[in-house]
Amino acid sequence: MKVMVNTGTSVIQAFYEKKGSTLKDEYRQSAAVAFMDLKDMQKLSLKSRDKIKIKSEWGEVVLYVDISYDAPHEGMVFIPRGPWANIIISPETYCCNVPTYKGIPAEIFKTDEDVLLVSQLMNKVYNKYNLDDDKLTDKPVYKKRMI
Amino acid sequence: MIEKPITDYDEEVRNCSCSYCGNNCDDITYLLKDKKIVGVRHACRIGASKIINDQDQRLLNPLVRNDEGILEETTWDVALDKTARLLYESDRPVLYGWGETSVEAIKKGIKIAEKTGAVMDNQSTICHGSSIQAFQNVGHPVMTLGEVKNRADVVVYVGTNPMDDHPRHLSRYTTFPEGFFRKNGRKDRTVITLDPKYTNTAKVSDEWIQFNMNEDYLLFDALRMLLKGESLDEEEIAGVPTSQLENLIQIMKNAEYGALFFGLGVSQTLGKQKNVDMLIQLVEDLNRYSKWSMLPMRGFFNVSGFNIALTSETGYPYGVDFSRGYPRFMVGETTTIDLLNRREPDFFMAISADPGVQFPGYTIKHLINIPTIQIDTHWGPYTELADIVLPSTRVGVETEGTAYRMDSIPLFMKKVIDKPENCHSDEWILTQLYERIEILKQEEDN
Amino acid sequence: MEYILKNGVVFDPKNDIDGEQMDIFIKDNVIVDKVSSKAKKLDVSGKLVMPGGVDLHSHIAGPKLSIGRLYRPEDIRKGIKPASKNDISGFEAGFSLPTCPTIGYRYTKMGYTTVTEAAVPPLEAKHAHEEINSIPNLDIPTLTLFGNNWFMLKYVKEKRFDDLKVFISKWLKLAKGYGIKIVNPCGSEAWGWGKNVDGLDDPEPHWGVTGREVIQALTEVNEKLGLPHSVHVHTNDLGHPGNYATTLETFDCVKHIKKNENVDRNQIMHCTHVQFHAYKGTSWRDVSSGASELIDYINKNDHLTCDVGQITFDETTTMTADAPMEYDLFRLTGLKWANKDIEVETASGLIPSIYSSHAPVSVLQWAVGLEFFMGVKDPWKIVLTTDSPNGGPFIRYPRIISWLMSQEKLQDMLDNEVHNWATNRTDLGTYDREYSWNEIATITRAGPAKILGLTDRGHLGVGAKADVSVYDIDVDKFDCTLKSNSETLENKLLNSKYTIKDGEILVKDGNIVKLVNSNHIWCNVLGLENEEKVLIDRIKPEFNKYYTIKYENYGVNDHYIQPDTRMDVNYGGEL
Amino acid sequence: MKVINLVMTKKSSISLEFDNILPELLFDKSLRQINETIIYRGNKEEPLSHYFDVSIEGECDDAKECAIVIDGDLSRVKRIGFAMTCGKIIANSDVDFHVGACMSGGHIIVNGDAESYAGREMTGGLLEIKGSVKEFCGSSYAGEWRGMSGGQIIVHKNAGKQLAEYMIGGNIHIKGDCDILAGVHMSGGKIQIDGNVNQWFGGQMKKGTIIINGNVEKMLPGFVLEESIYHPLINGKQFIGKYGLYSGDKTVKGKGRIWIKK
Repeated sequence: MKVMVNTGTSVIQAFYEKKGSTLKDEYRQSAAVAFMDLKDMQKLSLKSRDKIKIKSEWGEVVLYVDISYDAPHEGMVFIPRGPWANIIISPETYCCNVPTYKGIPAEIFKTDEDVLLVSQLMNKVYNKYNLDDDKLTDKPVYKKRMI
Repeated sequence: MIEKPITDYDEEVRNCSCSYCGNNCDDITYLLKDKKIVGVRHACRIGASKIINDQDQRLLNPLVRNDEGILEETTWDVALDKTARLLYESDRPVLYGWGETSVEAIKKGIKIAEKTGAVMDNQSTICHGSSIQAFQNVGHPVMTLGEVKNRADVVVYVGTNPMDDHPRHLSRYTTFPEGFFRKNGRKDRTVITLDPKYTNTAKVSDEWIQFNMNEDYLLFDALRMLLKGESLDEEEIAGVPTSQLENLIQIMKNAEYGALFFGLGVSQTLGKQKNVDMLIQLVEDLNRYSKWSMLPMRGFFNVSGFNIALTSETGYPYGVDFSRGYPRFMVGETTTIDLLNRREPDFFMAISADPGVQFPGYTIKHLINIPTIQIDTHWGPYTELADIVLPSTRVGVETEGTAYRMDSIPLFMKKVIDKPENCHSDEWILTQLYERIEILKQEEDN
Repeated sequence: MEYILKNGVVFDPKNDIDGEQMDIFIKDNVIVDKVSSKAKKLDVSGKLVMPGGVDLHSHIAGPKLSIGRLYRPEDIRKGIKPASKNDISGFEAGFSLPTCPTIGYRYTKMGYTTVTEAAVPPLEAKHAHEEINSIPNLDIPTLTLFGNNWFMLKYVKEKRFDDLKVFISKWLKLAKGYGIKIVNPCGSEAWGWGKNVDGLDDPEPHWGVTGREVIQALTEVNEKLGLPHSVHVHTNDLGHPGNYATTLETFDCVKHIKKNENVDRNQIMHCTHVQFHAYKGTSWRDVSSGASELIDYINKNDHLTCDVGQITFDETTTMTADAPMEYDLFRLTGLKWANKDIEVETASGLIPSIYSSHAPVSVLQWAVGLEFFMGVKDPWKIVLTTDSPNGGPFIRYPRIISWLMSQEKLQDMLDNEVHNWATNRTDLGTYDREYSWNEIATITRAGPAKILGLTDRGHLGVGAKADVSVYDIDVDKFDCTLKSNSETLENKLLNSKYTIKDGEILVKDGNIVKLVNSNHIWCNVLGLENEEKVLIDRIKPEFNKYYTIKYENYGVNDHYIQPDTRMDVNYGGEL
Repeated sequence: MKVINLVMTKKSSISLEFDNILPELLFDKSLRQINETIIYRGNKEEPLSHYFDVSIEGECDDAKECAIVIDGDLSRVKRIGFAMTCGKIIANSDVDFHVGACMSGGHIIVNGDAESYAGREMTGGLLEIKGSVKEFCGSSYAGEWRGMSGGQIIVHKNAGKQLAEYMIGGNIHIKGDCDILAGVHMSGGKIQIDGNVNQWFGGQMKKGTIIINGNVEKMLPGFVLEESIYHPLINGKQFIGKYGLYSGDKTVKGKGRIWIKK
């Protein structure tokens, strides 16, 4: 299904972001979510907390779905800002320094794939250090200093 | 998430400033037990979560990536020396963030940027930068929030949802409280929300005006037409019936004191700075009939402070490029996202900001190829991309410092509890870096 | 450290030294009558030596400046200059809205050592003091805005003058302010509703209080407290044709008030930028100068002083707490308008302003300013300012001096450069006065220091603060009256040979050689502490209801004012 | 006639800044001096020769007779012809920000596309771009309300957003399409667009002329159709076909004129 994506702050996502628990499942549950108009969900036979893959010109990511509190807004999907939303938003600033966080055309598919935790997502999408996915969890991975 | 009142505490610290959003509520009480914060009074949910904080992901020691790509604990000397050298040797460094640190730290950062020919930029670049451009083009009619509390009989929110993003904005400043000239608080005011979505703010407003996304410019233009007594041929503008707009402009025109707040819904949609531009001119025009002022809903507790400090020191509000030693500011050219999109920077340091949370994926991809430094309190998405991590302290909780509220009122934030032993304030870290860079420069000069 | 300034030609009006060739001795931070043999000699033979410059009205720190810089990047761009090679002073940026460091550099290079920030709202005083910490090399008193403060309005309305006195005493401590500033009394409060007041006796719509009542009450309080500076008044109706009558009434409305016996100054009221308040007529079409009447009043009365607010022909920025006037200007010019209303205290407005020598109104304003310079006979009553940046940026002071010292230059401007309104609608053409160096030293040093009540500066007597400026001008040889010399004169005054502050050389041969932290000068009234405490306990609930920050977070913390000079004032009680 | 040929030998991902590469600064310089001319790269200054091979043909006594021809991938070369006063620059590639910005005379030809800010605050001369331009072509810099005031910009393909913002004089001719907000805040000068124009053009226009030969979506409400004219004579030039003349923008009591071909 073709949709228009808006991103922005949501109170729950901000709660966990500010709390500083971004690696944990609670943050994933709050930020890796596409909030949809109920009518749109019905079109794809989606229930709350089902998973979708959302694809835009800039990338694709797997998210949970949930019913939007701010409906009605058929054809529009809201994703709280965060590492998941970032993947599909447009970097284009049109020489105005602000990337395009709102109004990004995208397509939605129902999926069974997993919604990744932050550490896994960052490793998979950006793969800066080529780490082993299995070792990445909801806890910081680092080496203690030998004393 | 309803929590029981905290009773088990042994100390109260009153009148603390919150370190979450641009509201900077300064009436917060911290409840301490054994010198640790166990509870918070008066703060909103998000503010409380930031103050009480989860310590599981707290950065406690400096970290440097080892050859296997794993972050490894190290000494401050090693981490600082490495950072200083990387920064000193880079050709196009970017220092980004600053929204959640003190003005004192920001001023140190400006010194470093000047010394190293870096680009100094903050979250304005992804939030209200476009609003600032509009202010620069057509004007800046603003007020402090107390003006709204005491005088406003009409409050308009456009493209912003403070009930979620700035939770106490309505209750503490604009809508619900008693004001000097508005003794009955909420009853004395008309609140109108313009938003494509039926937000929580729309839900507590007297009127919600739903308009089409990406047609902000047209909507405000039509409002200005109506204000000037021109008629509109169309029955509907930007998805809003013309009669509803006529009604709105009557309310605005007849206000005794009107306040307009706008958010990223205006400054990030199609037309960006020109949407705000139009909104400013609407407010300017309204002052012919009544008294109106406006304010952007600034996000972090000190984004505004960064803009002020940077203008004091360099003349420009954000995106300042020191590559030639003196400041240059060119929207779209010397601003972070554009530089990263163009793959120009060869050094990137984020200070109290998480680009992993904030930047588009395409933009982040350049951070894979260059040295990345993090100065922050918590492990976050950006830590997964950071080569060096310098653990810092929380302003307003563990460190004192100045911040500016969204309406530019300065507040001095207290230090209430001790920092983790091996963490240091942003100001300390940046001072150390500055000194090390000075030494490198002297070595080169000799 | 000890210095001897050898053989300079010294102008020190306070000590009646009028161009005498002599040595000046400096030990540490003061002027002394002799120094040891170790003293360093600076040969300034024949050069112009004056006390360090004192500016009593300029806008250099605080929210107005921040807004100005934020919304005028085109002005910042105009003043960009890369850092000096010596690595001491950094880059410069901004023309009418220089950055904080730039303000320090430019004033110091002009030989100024004390500059007053003329309008600070207490709510944002931290901001002003924080900015002062980024301005190097100056001593900076800040004037605190009271003319539209609600507590003040309430006390005036209810005639509770004792409470007002205690309130002012306390609020100066909270804002770390030096004196009382009144801007368009009641008008800026009326602006809270988009209105203004018309003249001295038009009551503010809600409070029912008039400008006259406010000015009188605050002047009484100022004299009771015995503050070193008098009230500093920006009168109602700024920039409106016909306003000279309001100004005249304002001059006269405090005449009966008795000056405190312990103060050094002569005046009980300082009226600032009088040029903007001296117009006759009913509109900008029939406007003409009203300076003569005001000059006449100033010449005949001793209870007031004024500064000029001279127009220079530049594209500058106007900024004032007189916000309704700025909206009027916006309606007039259509240029981008900034406004900031500050809860409970004041408002402020800004707008870019283009003063052109071809535009009749600009030229009239320019000429009115010069009329004051020419017409006020006693140079101790008038001070050189541009109300920087309102009439023009402060770097134009030397240019103004070049006009004042050369009738040839001025006549040439009148004949060839400026619009004929200068001659047709003002009396400027009737004067032939030329300022001497002694008079220049008075209107830029001795006078403003005395008016501010800063007795330790503005002169070079023994015990004075060692603030000295030396210019590369051979007083006996250089003819300032020649038109052909005016450009050279301006350049030499812009770039001092030496600027010495507190006995330290900050500028040498036009280059900044040392940077020091600026000093915050503020006034601390002693003797009302108990009354202040009682007052605060009483008003705190009201405060916390109508402000949006807590009283506890309101005042300027001590660490914002390092280093500072606290001027203790002993409250003498009711006489 | 003197021709200075610059051929790029090494590309830099960090933009090079070409402020000093102007006919008036180089026409009387020797080959060695030109090789040593400073260009800026990030926070470093480097001689031109690090990135370009320089050769000179011919002689001249006057900068007007001097042309600079630049070859190679110039998509990361900023400020070509910035503040140029005379002579000629030919860039045989796409170019980066600020080409011809603040120029007051001379002639620049770009054989490719230009990044944003092309011809910003231009006061004279001719800037010809054979490809497309991005945002803010011919407009003003931040905060300035006096944008392009003279000279001519010709773009053979398309223009991005906010073309000619705050334009007060001069001529712009876009042969292709144009994105949103063309001529916004315009108060003088003339824009001709041969292709299609996206919405909100002429917003808050006070004066000046916009001629549109392609299609437009719809106009802002502040414009009124004054009349329709066949083959109108606009600013001394005859246009063929039926044109509607609109005036506005009424939101600012503007007297701008927009001609749209029917």
